[in-house]
Amino acid sequence: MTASSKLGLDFNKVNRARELARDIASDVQKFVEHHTTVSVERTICRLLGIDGVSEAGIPLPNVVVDKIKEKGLLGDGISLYLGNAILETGLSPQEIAEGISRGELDITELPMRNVDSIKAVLEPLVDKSIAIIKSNREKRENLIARLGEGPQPYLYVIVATGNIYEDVVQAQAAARQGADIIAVIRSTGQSLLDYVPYGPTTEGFGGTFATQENFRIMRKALDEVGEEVERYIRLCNYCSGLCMPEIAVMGAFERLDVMLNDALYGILFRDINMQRTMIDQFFSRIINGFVGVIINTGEDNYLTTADAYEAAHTVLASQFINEQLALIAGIPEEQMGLGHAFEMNPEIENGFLFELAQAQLAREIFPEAPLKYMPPTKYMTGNIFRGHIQDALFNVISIWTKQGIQLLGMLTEAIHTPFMSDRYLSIENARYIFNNLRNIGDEIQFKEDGIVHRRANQVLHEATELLEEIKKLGLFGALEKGIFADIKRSRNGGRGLDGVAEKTENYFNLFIPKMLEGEKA
Amino acid sequence: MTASSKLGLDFNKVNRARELARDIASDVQKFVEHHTTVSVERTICRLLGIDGVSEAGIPLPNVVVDKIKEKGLLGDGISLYLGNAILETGLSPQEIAEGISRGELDITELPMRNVDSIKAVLEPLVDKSIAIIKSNREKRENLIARLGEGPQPYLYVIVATGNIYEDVVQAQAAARQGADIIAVIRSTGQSLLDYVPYGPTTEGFGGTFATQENFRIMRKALDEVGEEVERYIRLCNYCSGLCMPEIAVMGAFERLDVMLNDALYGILFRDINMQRTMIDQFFSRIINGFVGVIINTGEDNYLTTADAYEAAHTVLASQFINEQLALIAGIPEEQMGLGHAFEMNPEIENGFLFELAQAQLAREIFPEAPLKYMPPTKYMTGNIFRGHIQDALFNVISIWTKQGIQLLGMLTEAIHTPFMSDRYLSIENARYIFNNLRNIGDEIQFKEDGIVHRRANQVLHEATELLEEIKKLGLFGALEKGIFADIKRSRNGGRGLDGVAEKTENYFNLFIPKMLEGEKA
Amino acid sequence: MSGLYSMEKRNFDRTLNLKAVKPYGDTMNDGKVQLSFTLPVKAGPEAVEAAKQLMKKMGLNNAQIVYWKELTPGFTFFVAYGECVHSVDYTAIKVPKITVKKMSMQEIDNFIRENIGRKIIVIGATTGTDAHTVGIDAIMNMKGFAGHYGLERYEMFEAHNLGSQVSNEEFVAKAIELNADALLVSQTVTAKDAHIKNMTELVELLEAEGIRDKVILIAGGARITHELAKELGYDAGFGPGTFAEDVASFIAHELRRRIDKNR
Amino acid sequence: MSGLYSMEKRNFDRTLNLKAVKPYGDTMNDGKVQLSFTLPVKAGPEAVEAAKQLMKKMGLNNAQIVYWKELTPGFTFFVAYGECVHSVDYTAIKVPKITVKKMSMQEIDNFIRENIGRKIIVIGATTGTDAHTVGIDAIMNMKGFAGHYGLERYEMFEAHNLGSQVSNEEFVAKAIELNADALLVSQTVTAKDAHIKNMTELVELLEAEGIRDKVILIAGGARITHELAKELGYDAGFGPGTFAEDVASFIAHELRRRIDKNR
Ligand code: B12
Ligand code: B12
Ligand SMILES: Cc1ncc(COP(=O)(O)O)c(C=O)c1O
Ligand SMILES: Cc1ncc(COP(=O)(O)O)c(C=O)c1O
Repeated sequence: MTASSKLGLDFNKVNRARELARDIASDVQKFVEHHTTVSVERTICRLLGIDGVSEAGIPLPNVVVDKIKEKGLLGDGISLYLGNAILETGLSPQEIAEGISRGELDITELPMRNVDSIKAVLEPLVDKSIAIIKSNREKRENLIARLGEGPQPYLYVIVATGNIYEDVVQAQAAARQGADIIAVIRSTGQSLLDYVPYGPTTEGFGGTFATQENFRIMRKALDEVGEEVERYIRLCNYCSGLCMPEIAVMGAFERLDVMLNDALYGILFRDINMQRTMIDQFFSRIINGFVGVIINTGEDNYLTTADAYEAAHTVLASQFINEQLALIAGIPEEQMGLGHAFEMNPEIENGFLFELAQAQLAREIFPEAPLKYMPPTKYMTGNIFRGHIQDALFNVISIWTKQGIQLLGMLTEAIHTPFMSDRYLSIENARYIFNNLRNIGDEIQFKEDGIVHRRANQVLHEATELLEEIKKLGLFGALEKGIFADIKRSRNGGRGLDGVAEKTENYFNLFIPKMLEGEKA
Repeated sequence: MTASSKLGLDFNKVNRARELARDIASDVQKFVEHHTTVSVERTICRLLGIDGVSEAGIPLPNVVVDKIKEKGLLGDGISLYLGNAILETGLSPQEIAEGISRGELDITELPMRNVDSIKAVLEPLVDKSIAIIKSNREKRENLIARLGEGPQPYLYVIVATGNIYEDVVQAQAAARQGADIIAVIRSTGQSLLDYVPYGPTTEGFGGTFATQENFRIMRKALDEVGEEVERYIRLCNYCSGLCMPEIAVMGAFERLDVMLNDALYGILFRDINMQRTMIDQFFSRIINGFVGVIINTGEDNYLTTADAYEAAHTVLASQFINEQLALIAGIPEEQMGLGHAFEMNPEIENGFLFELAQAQLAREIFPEAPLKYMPPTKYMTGNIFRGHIQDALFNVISIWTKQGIQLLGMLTEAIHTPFMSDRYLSIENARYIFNNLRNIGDEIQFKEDGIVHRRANQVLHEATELLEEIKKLGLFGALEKGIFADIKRSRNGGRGLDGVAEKTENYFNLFIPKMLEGEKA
Repeated sequence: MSGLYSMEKRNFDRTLNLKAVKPYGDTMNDGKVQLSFTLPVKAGPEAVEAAKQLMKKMGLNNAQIVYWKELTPGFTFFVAYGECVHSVDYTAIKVPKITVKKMSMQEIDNFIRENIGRKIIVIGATTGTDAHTVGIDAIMNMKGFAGHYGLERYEMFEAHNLGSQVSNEEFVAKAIELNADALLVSQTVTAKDAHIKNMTELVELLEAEGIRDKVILIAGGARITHELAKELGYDAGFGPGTFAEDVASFIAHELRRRIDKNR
Repeated sequence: MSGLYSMEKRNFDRTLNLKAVKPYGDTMNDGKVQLSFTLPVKAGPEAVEAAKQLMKKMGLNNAQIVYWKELTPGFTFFVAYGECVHSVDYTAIKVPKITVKKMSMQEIDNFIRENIGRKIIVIGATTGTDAHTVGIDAIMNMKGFAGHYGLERYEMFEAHNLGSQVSNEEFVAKAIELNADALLVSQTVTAKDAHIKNMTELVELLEAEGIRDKVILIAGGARITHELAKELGYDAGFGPGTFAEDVASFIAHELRRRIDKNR
């Protein structure tokens, strides 16, 4: 037993698990490095200043990238063709995109200049983007320094009216009630779209479309209310689905602070092709890391289909892997909102003690990470009164084990996306409990070799064994076997595989090295 | 620090406090032993078989006792006159009472026989009553042995429709949902009545009158539903106010299992004269002790007028005193439902830890007592959603510190006496939490010298100091100074003093020695 | 077709109209209301249908019974959501209100010194069988409530707190004896409308004694509103969150008004 | 007088009358209902009055606003209790119900062997953009749900689970390809009535393809009732707590009925 562990954890085992995860992640990374996707290339377009839609309403980044894809040139990367076109036409990327969209320009047909000169002409554009993003990061830091921020666990609530303007009303109300993070849930269909909608939107189902304009509207509203409540209010969206890196860059431009960002979620729950989304994830995480976004991973979702007691170790194993994948993309621990959830069947005797063990386990293994803790959802029912106390116990565990981000449970979880009053009641619930139990984590010890100790060590043990197995199978192999969330996915199935290409020797992406470096600086 | 204390309590201090309380109680007892009251004498009438009402609707025990009181003979005790009348008239006590009520008989005018012969004629009647009560105790024990009972903390709920028949519907519903104890709240006015109403009643305010017939109706209903749910369901009522011992004996006849029974409550919250109610309490507790009733004391109420953080030690001091007063009346620890309450302002930072300290403190100091734990009431508001989670935290502390009787909090506490659905939601709340946290008490330790330790030791210290002071003042003096509940009462003020008389040398009460003996057997 | 479920597109107007205010869930005028209630029928599809029909009668469309549970044979509890068809004209609402400007203890004492020129005599009590004193104590006792001193602390009030469980007869007798300017009645127990009965009886008694017009009659308590008090024939009513200043200002101004009127 | 508070003695009849069922708090026919809702107005006595008037319109007497809180400027949340004047004739309620007797897996397989004589082909999917699969999996997957095996385990069913996010077009194409006897549609997302649109579209598509009558069309999900499904043109609807047996019995009996009819 190590002195620093309240759970009597064997940290040799933790180290072993971490090593295994590192191997699993580098294995994936080998694959990722040799590939690109339409979404990655569209992201580069956006970073180079391309925005807006064609007359037919198609986003210009899509218009541009589709051009090279049609010709089978995706593997060369868009940078080459765009840079070349700049040199050839003297136009800006945006003008080039508009030209393509009007059918006046075919960038694949232009004479090809020397790669170094192409890179050179792109360099200032790249630097400009990098500077904008950096300044957003600084702006956030300054605002937090000036306004302050709520203590952890941050109170995280969602808004999901489908209408960005209505969302603003809800979001500001929540901030005034004490919320620290506002997440704008996306419309049900969006993650399967292979483009990002454009402009302000008012018609989503169960959520509001993620568009750059919507980001801007909400950012402004939260900045305003932040001044009013004298607390920086973080904005969160979903960097997942078929447009992971594009959303990352939109978020970087509009100063989002938190992003759900996990390829595994897309694979398992959206049936997105695993190759496609692992490649997308890498670039999206580089951007998120660089702009200082806290990413949230989606392990909590496993427990909506698998049983929380039985499958607890799969959550931990996945956190280990996500940690390593994030590190590769330059995300520091302080930005890793690794996910887990309070999803044990409420009928289980001593279920609370098992949840406590799991939450404390995550806390001790990832001490610097602002862990994202998800509320009960699966066992929430239409009995809103009981639901409210399930959420209360969830809040008790969170303050006890010092979680980072508390995704507030709603008493109406089983019924509808939150009403303004539901959010108020949830915030009140969390604030009451966090204050009333403030220092319980420092005050209380677990009995040696008791239920909590034994459970934590068992989960760690099982997670390590699972990682051994995944290492043998490879991550893709493990997904094919249905190891996570009881869901099986095939390597070549699911959506978006046709947007993947192997990089040619012509390929380059000027942003990655700069961002990875900037990260370290 | 004693090994057995989770709080690092100094048990020398506990012993010292207990000694002080013993002295305080014997001091009171000295006064009590030299006095009797109308209610004590009416109780003897009831024990001797007098029941029913006069044509004017006055209970016959009142008719009989008022007779000797009018004549200034109360200090002789009713036993003398009744026994003498039996010898003289050959009538039964009931016939004698009816005679008095019709104005045909004046028991104070009869020639007075020798005391030994009077006692002798009463003896078989006394034995008969004692036998009935004993058989009720055995019946309870047999039922519990056959049907079983819920685990502690017992789920205790109130019914309070004002109508005994409607109460039955509510009570049976609650038992089916899991309640272990049903308390029939009394109508607001009853405790100030110097008689016990008669027959079944359907018109109470905020509660239902305590009558022997109502006891019988409810007892039958609970026995029925007990068979159905295969659990003995305990019945509770209020042995307080101006008729303490009468209600005790009615409860003994109808097999009630739990009785709120605390003179201090009546003094402070009902402005009942302290001399009167201390005398009444003694006899009522003897009866309760003998029939195996668990008494509930009312310290929790202090915190509705005084502040729970500031006045926590007054609760503990009062528990010490009530323990000693109960021991004198032959009540074993297993029947002492000493009261305390979860009444800390919910806005206090770490308030939960202070509550935890207090509940654990009571648990360790009174290890055998089925502690009665009262829910939040003072800080309950019309916000029923928040109220439900205040009740949830209360349930958490109860299962954690192994309380005996959990008086379930209702989400509608600030609004109305419980609806059937309120009770359901509360029982669900408690059952969920008790099951989900079942073994938390065995699992968790408090940090040495942490917030919980310090708070517990501070409260113990303050309680001991307070007991030193009370010992100096005497209990009556302390009540005059407003030490409990911030309420001052004068020795000769309040209701019911005119029902008190000093015993003459003729006085005898044949029940007390038999019951105290039976207790020990 | 039960007609309970409307399939028409609900393209309601999403702008706020204060002349027709509707409940709000997450979109203006969506009408969303949460309910819970018990029906004395056994659980089952018929019970659910009964609950929906009841909601329909209340004017709640698209009734969703999101939870139900038989509490005991023959009684079923429901949690439900619906969309309210009714609206309220907010612009037409007039609520009787105590309009007196709020002053501090010192300002009030000064006001009385200048305008009345003598101490105001006030008696207070919790009447009937009601034993709740925390409310009346908050207003009257020296130490007051939440940092606001009670009337006993005011230099220009002579305050008598009779405590609780005071019968209306005793209370009126005391008012006459002390020649009180204002009577403060606290009522907490409202079960079976106990407070209504009790408060009405007091007014009748004061009228019978011919002193109703000689006193400022004030009621207070958790379920007392100014509106209700006025309906019952009181001069004012005070609910939760009242402090001594509120009552003291009202009494001082009202007494001054009466003195002026009688000149 | 606002008239909101009735001072008449409420001597209502306290016996249960199934022809006029009312909500129950703690006394038969007391009509007690709990509500919570938000109004888009700022907090204050006018807001409380507006809330009461709204309740009055719903037929809720003696409205008690027991809590209110301004959630954000211009939006006030209320918790309230009232006494419902409406009642429902419980004896007149007729709910469309699936009347098929429930059988075990083995009984169903035997029934099919004897009455249909071949495997029943079933396809299932969560359609539209809905990605919730737990419900349809509970019915179809081998391992089933809460100890009840899914259709894949039945010997006399050929079950195809297409998963989620299946467009109605794909679904219908697959139905034709496999010559399905029964189509199982799961719908969980109901925000903005997404399920209504989606389910209606499927019926239209089946009709356009001319195969609506050739299949047994079944919907299910947390907010699906048999009644709603019937309204939308489905043969049956199944809500929370459904097991594979329920669906399997229905399909087997319905198919048998159709075969008999077509003889
Ligand atoms: C404390 C309390 C008690 C204490 C009272 C101690 C005491 N000395 O007062 C004790 C434990 C003794 C008690 C007993 C009972 N109680 Co009690 N009690 C409460 C409780 C928890 C809090 C009330 C309180 O003190 N509020 C705090 C004060 C400051 O608020 P307030 O009274 O509203 O006062 C403010 C304003 O209203 C106003 N105000 C009040 N009076 C006046 C007067 C004037 C003139 C003015 C200007 C202003 C004013 O100013 C005050 C300050 O802002 C409530 C539940 C709750 N959370 O509300 C139940 C509650 C009031 N009790 C209730 C009941 C039924 C009882 C009993 C009758 C139960 C029984 N049958 O045994 C008993 C008996 C008492 C009796 N005969 O009246 C019910 C009433 C139900 C109803 N609607 O009728 C409640 C709601 C609990 C419940 N759900 O059952 N109770
Ligand atoms: C698990 C879950 C998820 C999982 C789904 C995993 C998966 N593979 O299915 C994940 C995390 C992926 C998820 C995501 C989302 N979810 Co979700 N989710 C839930 C949750 C917690 C439980 C649903 C569930 O599994 N129930 C258990 C099953 C067994 O019950 P059931 O579906 O009712 O099935 C039974 C019966 O209905 C019936 N049945 C069901 N289908 C069928 C079909 C047939 C033919 C038959 C006969 C019977 C039948 O039989 C089943 C067994 O008895 C609910 C909240 C809740 N507690 O209900 C929210 C909930 C359904 N989700 C919701 C939302 C909005 C989403 C998102 C759209 C949010 C977003 N914008 O990102 C996303 C995206 C998904 C999408 N596009 O659809 C909302 C829906 C709101 C509404 N009323 O429209 C809910 C209510 C939560 C909320 N309050 O916001 N979710
Ligand atoms: C990691 C992650 N990404 C994305 C989402 C949302 O999914 P989508 O926007 O694809 O509906 C979730 C849902 O909780 C999630 O956990
Ligand atoms: C010890 C005790 N006795 C009696 C009562 C009830 O009082 P009464 O019946 O006098 O209204 C209480 C109230 O909680 C109590 O705690």
